This record gives sequence, C-alpha cells and structure tokens, in this order.
Amino acid sequence: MSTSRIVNGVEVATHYKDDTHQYLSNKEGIWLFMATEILMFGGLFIGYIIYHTMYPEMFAEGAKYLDWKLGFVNTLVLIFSSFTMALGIYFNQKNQPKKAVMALGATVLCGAIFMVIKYFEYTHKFHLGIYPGQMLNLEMVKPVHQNLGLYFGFYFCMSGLHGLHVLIGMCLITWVMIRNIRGDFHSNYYTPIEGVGIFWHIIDLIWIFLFPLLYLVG
Amino acid sequence: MGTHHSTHNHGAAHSSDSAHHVTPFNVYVKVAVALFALTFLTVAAHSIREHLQPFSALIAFSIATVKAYLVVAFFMHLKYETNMNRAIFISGFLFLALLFILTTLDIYTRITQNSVL
Amino acid sequence: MSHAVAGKNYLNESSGLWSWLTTLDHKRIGIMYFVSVMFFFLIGGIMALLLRLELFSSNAQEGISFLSSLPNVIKGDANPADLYNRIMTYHGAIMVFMVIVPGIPAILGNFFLPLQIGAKDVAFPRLNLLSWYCLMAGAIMAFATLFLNKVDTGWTFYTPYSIRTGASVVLMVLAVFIMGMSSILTGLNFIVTVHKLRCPGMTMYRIPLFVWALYSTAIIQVLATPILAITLLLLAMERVFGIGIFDPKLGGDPVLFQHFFWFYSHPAVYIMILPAMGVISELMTTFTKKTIFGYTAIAYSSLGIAAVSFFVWGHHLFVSGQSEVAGIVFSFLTMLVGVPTAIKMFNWLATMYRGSIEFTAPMLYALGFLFLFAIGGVTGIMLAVVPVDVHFHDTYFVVAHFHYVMVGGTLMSIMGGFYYWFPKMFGKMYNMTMAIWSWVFIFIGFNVTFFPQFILGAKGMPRRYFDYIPEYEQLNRISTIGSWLIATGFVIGLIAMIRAITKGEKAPDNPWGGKTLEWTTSTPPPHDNFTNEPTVTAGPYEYK
Amino acid sequence: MALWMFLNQALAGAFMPEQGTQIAKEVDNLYGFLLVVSFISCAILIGGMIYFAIKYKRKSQSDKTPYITHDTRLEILWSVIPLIIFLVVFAWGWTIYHDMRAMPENALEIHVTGKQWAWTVEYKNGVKSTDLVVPVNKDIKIILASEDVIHSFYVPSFRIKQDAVPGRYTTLWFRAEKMGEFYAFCTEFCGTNHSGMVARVKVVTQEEFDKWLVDESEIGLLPLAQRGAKYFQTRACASCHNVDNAAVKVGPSLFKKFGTEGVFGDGSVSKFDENYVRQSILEPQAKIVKGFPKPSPMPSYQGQLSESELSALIEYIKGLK
Repeated sequence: MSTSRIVNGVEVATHYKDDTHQYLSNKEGIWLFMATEILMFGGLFIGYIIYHTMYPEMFAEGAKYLDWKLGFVNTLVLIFSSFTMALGIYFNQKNQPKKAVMALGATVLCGAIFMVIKYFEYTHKFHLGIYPGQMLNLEMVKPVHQNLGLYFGFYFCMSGLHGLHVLIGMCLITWVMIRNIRGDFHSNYYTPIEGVGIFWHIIDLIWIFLFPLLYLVG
Repeated sequence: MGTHHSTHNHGAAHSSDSAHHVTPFNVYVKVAVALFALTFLTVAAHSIREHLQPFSALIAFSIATVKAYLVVAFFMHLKYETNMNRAIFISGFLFLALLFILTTLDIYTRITQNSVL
Repeated sequence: MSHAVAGKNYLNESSGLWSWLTTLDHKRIGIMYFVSVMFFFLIGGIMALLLRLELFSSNAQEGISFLSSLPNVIKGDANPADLYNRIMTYHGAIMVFMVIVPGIPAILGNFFLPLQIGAKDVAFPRLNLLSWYCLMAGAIMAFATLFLNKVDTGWTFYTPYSIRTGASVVLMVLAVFIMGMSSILTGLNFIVTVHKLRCPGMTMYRIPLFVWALYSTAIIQVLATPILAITLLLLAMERVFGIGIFDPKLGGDPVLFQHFFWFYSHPAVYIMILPAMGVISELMTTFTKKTIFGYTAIAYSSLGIAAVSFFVWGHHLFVSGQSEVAGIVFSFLTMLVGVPTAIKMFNWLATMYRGSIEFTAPMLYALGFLFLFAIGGVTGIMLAVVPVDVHFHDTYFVVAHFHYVMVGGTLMSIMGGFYYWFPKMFGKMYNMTMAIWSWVFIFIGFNVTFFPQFILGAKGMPRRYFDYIPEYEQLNRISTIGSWLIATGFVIGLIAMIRAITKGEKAPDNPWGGKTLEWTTSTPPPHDNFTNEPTVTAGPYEYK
Repeated sequence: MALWMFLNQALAGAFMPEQGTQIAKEVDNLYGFLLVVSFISCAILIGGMIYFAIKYKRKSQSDKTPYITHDTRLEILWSVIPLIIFLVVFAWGWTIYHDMRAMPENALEIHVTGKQWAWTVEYKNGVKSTDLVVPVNKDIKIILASEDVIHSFYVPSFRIKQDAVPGRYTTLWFRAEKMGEFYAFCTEFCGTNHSGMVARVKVVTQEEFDKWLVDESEIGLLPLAQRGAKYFQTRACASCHNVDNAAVKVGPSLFKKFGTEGVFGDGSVSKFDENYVRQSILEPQAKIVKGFPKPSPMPSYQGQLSESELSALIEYIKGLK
C-alpha cells in the first residue's frame, strides 16, 4: 500500500517529493480532465452548428418555443453560483472554513434553483407535447417543419447533459462541504475544493455558450 | 552527453508560496459584477436584434467569449497557472476546431445530386 | 546495484485476492490488466477461428455451412448469416476496445513507465485502479449483451443500421463508453507522471523511447476519446428517444456519424501502434547492444504521428458520400502521416547496422514486427490514394491491411514486450525454445492467413461477407488453414508462459543487459521500485 | 520507361479482376506503380534487416558496438524521399479521382436503389429489374439511393464503388468497354443477407439493349405466372426465398409449398393458400413459420404492390412445382 506522510500540514503520497509537487501534479490532472469535458460538450456544439446551418428556418421555428427570460434568469443564477464557488476557494485559502461552507452552501442552493427552473421549462414543453426527435407528437405541436424533432433532440441532449453535470457538480460540492466541516482543508491543502471549483466553473462556462446558442440566436 | 546538470528539472520543488495563488477578494467582486453586466448586455442586444440583424449572432457570441475569458482567467485562476495547464486547456478547443473545419469542409462541398426520374 | 531487503517484492509483499483488488501499486495493476486482457484476447481469438472456419468454403449451393451445422444450443434460432454477423461484431469490438487499445499502455505501460523514469508510482494510483475497474465494468456490460439480443452492427456501429437493428446496441454502446473512460484515465495518468515524476537528472531527452511512445499515446487517448464518448451517447439517445441526429428519416446525416466516429477511431489506431513502436525501440537497442540510431528523430516522430493522426480520419469516408474536395484534402493529409512512420522504420534498421544481434524470442518478435509492419505500412499508403481506395474500400484488402498493422504490428510487439520484460515482471525465466517455436508458428501462420486476403481484396471480395462467390474459395481455404497455424502459435506461447510462471527458475536482475532504469532494480521489483532513488546523468541507451 | 509501364501493367493485372473500363486501366496502372514502389521499399527494409541480422550476428557476449547516435543527412534522406514518392502518388491519384467524379454530360441515367438485401435497377421508361443491363461504349450515370440503411454499389471490374446513403442521392459513372457479365456487390454492412446482395451487370450491344428495354416494358402482355416471376425478381423476394430447392435461405423456401400445411410459431396451423401468401406479403409479422426469428426481418410490401402484381406473384408461387 502506498503509504503517505505529513509534509507541512499536508498528507503527501510517497511518490511525491513534497506538498507543492503533489499540488502541481493534481492541478495538471484536473486541467487534463477539464480538456476532456470541453471536448465532449464541444462535439455537441459542433453537431448543433452543422445542423443549424443545414436547417436554419427549422431551428428558428424551434427556438421560438424557448422562453429566453427563463434562460436569462438561469444564466444569472449560474454566474452568481460561480462567484460564490470562487469565494469558497478563497475562504479556504484564507483558513476560514466556516465562511467557505457558507459560500459552498450558496453555490449548491443556486445549483438547485437552476435545476428547478429547468424542471419547469421541461414540464412546460412536455405539456405542449414537445419531446425529442420522433417522440415529438406532430398533432399537438403542428410544426411548420416536419423534422422539428431534430431541433428538440439537440435541445434536450445539450441542456439535459448540462443539467446532469450540474447535478454531479452539486453532489461533489456537498461532499467537499462535508470535508470542510470536518476541517480537512487549510491554506496549504485545498486541492479537492479547487478541483470541484474548476469543474463547476466549466459547467458555468458551457452554460455561458449554451444560453445564446439555444435561446437567443436560435 | 549527461555531464551538465539540467536547468528546468521538474523534479525539484518550487518555493512553496509561488504555487498557491490567492486572488484578492475585490477582484472576485469586480469580475462577478462584470459578468452580470455582460449578461444584461447580451439580453439587451438580443432585444434589439432586428436592427443589428446580420451581426446579432456575432455580437452574442463575442460577449459570451468575453464572459468565458473572465470566468476562466479569474475564477479558475488560469491567468496564474503554469503554461502547461494553459496549453492543455487551449488544446481542447484546437482539436474541436479541427473537427469542425474538416467536417464542414466535407458537408459544404458536396455537390447535391437531384433525381430527375 | 540496489537490492530490496531479501525476498520482499511487490508480488509477495501482501497476498490474498482483496490485496490485489484494492492495490494501488502500478505493478500489480499492470498484472491485473495482463490477466484480463489475455482472457479477452483468448475469447476474441476463438471468435476469429469461428469466422475463418465459416469462410472455409463458399456454401452458396449446398446451403450447409459450418455455422449452420453448430448445435442449436450455441446457434439459438438465428440463421447462420445472423450468427456470422454477430461473431464478426464481437470479434471486432473485443479485439479493438478490450485487447489492443488497453493492451500495451495498460499492461506494459502501467508496469514499466514509472520504473523507466525512476518514479515510485504513477501520479494518481487511485485513478489507475479506477481505470482497471472501468475496463472490467465495460467488459461485463459488453458480454452481457451476449445474453440479451446480440449486437450485429459491426464494431463501427454505423447508423442508420445500428438504429434499426433489434440488437441491444444501447448496452454495448454504454459498455464502450465506460471502456473509453478507462482509456482517458490511463492517458491522463501517464501525461502527469511523465511531466512531474521523472527522477533527478532525467530531462525529457533522457527518457526511454518507450516512455516517449506512451506519452504521445496518452495525448491521443485524452484528446480523442471524449469525441467517441459524445458520439456513442448520441447514438444511445438516437435509439432511446429517436432524436434523429444520425437518422435520415428526420433529416439527420449518417455520414456525420462516420465523421465523428472516425475522428476518434483513426487516432485510436495510433493509440494501438505507437506503444508497439515504443516496445520495438527498446528491443532493438537491447538485442543489438547498440545505442539507438536517431533518438530525437524517433521521439519527435512519435509526437508527430500523435499530432497528425487527428487530421486524417477522412480516408475512411472516400466512398461514403464525402465530397471530392474533402477526399483530396484527407488523402493529402494521410500522406503526411506516412512520413514519420517511414522515419521510424529506417531508424530501427540503422540501429541494427554494425550492432551485435542476439536472436532471442523478443528480438525475433521485433524482427517479425519490422517485416510485417513494412508490408502493412506500404499497403496503407496504397489505401491512402483515393482512386485505389475506391476499388479497395471495404474489401479484404483493407481487412488484410489492418490485420498486418494490428496483429503484425501491435500483437507482435505485445508478445515481444512480454518475453522481454517477463523475467522482470514475474522473476522467472521462460523456456526460450518454446517461445521461439511459438514465434515461428505465429509468423508463418500470419502470412499464410492474411497475405492471400490481399489478393482476395484486389479481386473484389467485399468485407463482412458470410458467404462468397465460388471464385474466391481457393484463397479463403488457404487463409483458414493459416488461422489454425496462428492458433497453435499462441497456444504454445500460452503454455510457455504458464509453465514459466509456475515452474520457471529464478531470473537474474538484468538477463538481457538492458541499459534502461528498470534493469537496475531487483527482480521482481520491490513495492517502491528503487531502494534509493536513481539519478540519471546520460541518455537511456548508452552502449559505450 | 516502356519496361516500367509494362512492369506496372503485368504486376497489377496479376491480381486485379479484368479491366472493364478505361478508368480501370488507369487505376491498375497507378496500382502497378504503387506495387513496384512498395516492393522496392520492402526489399530495402526487409532485405536490409535480414542482411544486417546475418552479418552482425553476436559473436561473443563481450562484443563492442560503435557509438553512433544519429546522422542528420540520413534522417533527411529517408524522410524527404518517402514524402516525394507519397506526393507523386497523391497527385497521380488526384487526376484519376477527378475523372472518376466528373459526371459526363448527357449520359444514360439509370436509378439503382438499395433495399435490404437486393438492388433494384430502374430505367427511364419505367422498366425495373435486378440486373443492370447497359449498352457497351456509352457513358452510364448511376444515381444511387437507399430505402433503409447504407448500402454500397461496387463493381470490381469497373473499379467503381459508391455508398447508397438513405435520405439523399449519390452518383457514380462508368463507360463499359468490354461486353459480358460482371458482378456488383454491396460492400457496406447492411444486415442479415448483406452477403447475398449481389447483382449482375450485363454489358450488351446497343441493339440488344434497345430490344431488351422494349421487351421489359411490355411486361404487361406476359402471362400471369411469367409476370409473377419477373416481380419475384425485381421485388427482391428471390434474395431471401428459394424457389428451386427446399433449402432455407433467409426466409422459408417456397418450393412445392402451395397447398401444403403451414405450422406457425404459436403452434397454430393453416393451409398455404392465396390468402396465406397475400397476408405474408402485406403483413409479414402476422404469422411467422415455426423456427424462424421473431420479429421476422422481412419488410412489409403494404402499399408497394398493386393488385395485379400481387395476383401475378401468387400465381407464380402456385406454379412452383
């Protein structure tokens, strides 16, 4: 078993020289994982852009069904949660775990608000009979373009996958909050919360591009 | 070949404080306010999109890119990160652009055949 | 020479299944990968034999075929054509996703990367263990589809057939998604390990070429696999919700699926071959007792291949409705990726010049690699030329080409790597004559199996055909006989390895006189690899 | 140079199927050049390897080898020369590929539609057949379409191949110069009977072609059973059902089936009569013969067969004695 030892307050695995060496390696690992997240969502964005240029009117018709005001509120909520997330890390760097827990709590709360708003958006669409792809029932919606389901296929895939990542982010933040309450973090050791923070900011970054793409430009 | 001691030896430990960068509190507040402002700007541009019709998409996405830069540089501290992490982050976008360019090259140079039965 | 305290090493340090299943030691994880990948290779190999037996004769007239003569318990109610399509799919999927992609990086890479750069372990040991569990979870899900309705789409899952077929494609696609996760984690681990955990004095130009190869492979694994993830996720969404992105009924474009799929799958074939080239660089230097020729050239061509491999995927779509302009652009880019491969081959050849060559089993596999990969490489260039590919696409010429580079290339070097590092991994020596006999059977059997397929492909026999016109029967018979020779070769190799593990005598620390760091530590290595951390003052292959 | 050209042709000719078009000759020429170049480079690589292996065999364990690390001249040599060869071959290929994709003006347009496990060829005057009958020495433009999944139309002797992608049209053209019969395969995996999806390309003289076209269009005057036989071919029933022996192809054989008893999966039994055949054609999933997979891969012909075609088919099946 790879045992570990304490170096200036940080538990360092044997194969690292000291805590900074471990910290820099962990950060690089986190950034590599973020690159894969960006590539995965990027694939969806590329698909959307290609089909948007193939069927511009159908996408415009699809976008009319989206309520940009809800999207706008969601963007504000997510930006605020990004702000509180950054504060969470800041407080941990300043050895104030109490404030950090509050900031993280606010972030989770914003995440929950975001999901609730998304829940209303989805149920409203289901109520109108708008489902992804072939499941879209054409009698209720009576679309001008027969393949409107394609647009909503993209809409539900992109916002659904993003929503799933928000949920995963919220679970990670609660886990980090629990560790914070247990007092694991201090100014020399806060890598887990910084990792979760970067993951949360990536989610916000993707929503920043998703909002104009789906709701505005549509 | 191996006599000289190498300069950039990754194994050696850096001095402890340079690795941990602490961004001052008010920088976070300023960035958050800027982000809120830009979001309002995006929506404002959206509401008057008839006038700036050909560029409305371009404007929306350039504002989004500025917001993205703010989040990445300050909230994610990429501004103070090592060059390697910056390279990793940007490489993701490069390979996406590569996929996009070559795929659209194919899709938009296909000569559409129409059946004339 | 540093020696661990007597008798203590990573194998007997702690025992019991639980200590293996929760190990964080990169060497043990390498061994666990070794056992699981060999098991998958066995299954994939048996399926290959079944395919070849079916293709032994064109049964158009009599209506009987090997598969239809199987007992009902195996055949189920499927007619022989369906059964063949399913075996063809599982042979492809198992060999690609469970044997060759994890193959060298996960087994030899996990075991020897830290050892070769003088580190105690990989950067993230827990992620390394998670990566093995991801492969196992994916494999279990993939084999579960065997008991539901078996997948018959081919390992490429082309739409719209993969949407229309009644097979449990969603479960198989999620299995591949999770195995892709395992590949990302291994790649991520290796990049950070190479960046951060090199021992003092080991700059990037003193790391062995096997590490360079794994480093370039890791870059591809991290940057290409996510696109496969999203493509397969969309395919699953397509089947479950019918989102219509790849389904022509709703205006979706199946060729776009091929673009997204091959954007991962072509770099994936470089994930398969780059580590193999790394092993060959190691074998060439050790068994010619000569410094590698053109170290920087080989290192940069590994990176070069990794970079250019992202530009070339369109040569899989020359006839699939891709535009002429894109076809020409992709053909040109594919020519560029051929150059670094040629550089490597000539550099290995130059290494042999005025060397002192010893014909041990690993060296024979390396020479076999050079022989077969030369043929595989030149046929690859033939397929890159568009009009020639229009004739050869999806025929047995392509099947022969990728078997020459995958079996002739990667598998030859996996076997070479095993026989080279086997003493260090298990502390036991194997019987050299048995290993050489296994090489003889595999090498001859391989050529007898796959060279006729070049001619079959040139004559126009399409791929994935359960039955063919009588003109092709003669060459197919030769090919099937060849497949039995390969099977005997691998059986002999397996016996040699099992006998060595159980009854082999103790292996010395450095049986071949290798110069890289893993030979400086004791055999089998202690838990922390080196008793005192090595410092390096020179390149990896100093045969002064 | 003449020797070089001769060598190309001889080598390529050895492996490739017969050359049916001018494009086939050009492709073979290029392939021959590629073969020669590959043979030479393999000779250098493999020959050099074997020569070095024999010459520099290890004499004793204490051999000393020279310390050669690299040689920039050599590195440039074996990266520039392969690059030049590759670009030459690429450019040569480009010219041929351009000819392949430049659709000739006013060529004879024929529609070929891929359907799960058979090709249907349709001519301008409405004639449908499973064989592609074309006049010799005339530009033929084939417009490909698919009704279900991706198929790929491949005529080895003409060196042409193009995927039939559902949802859009793709084209390919050729100009047959040699009379006779050639195979046309499906080379994109399309399901159970992908290997049975083989059509025939018949190159005939212009007169024969015109006469054949007229005969085919007057199919209406043929007696019912013969017309049924024609539909049995064009509607691709033949690709799954045997008519001259009892062997199962994909679906059950129809040889001597009329008037017998049909036993179904759920054990029920019914007489193999007109209504049974009619129902199996229009709703194949309704009753499936014992031992055949459920759901049956047979597509439904509902709305695709007119009454007269249906009765002609039934008449033909009745006559299968």
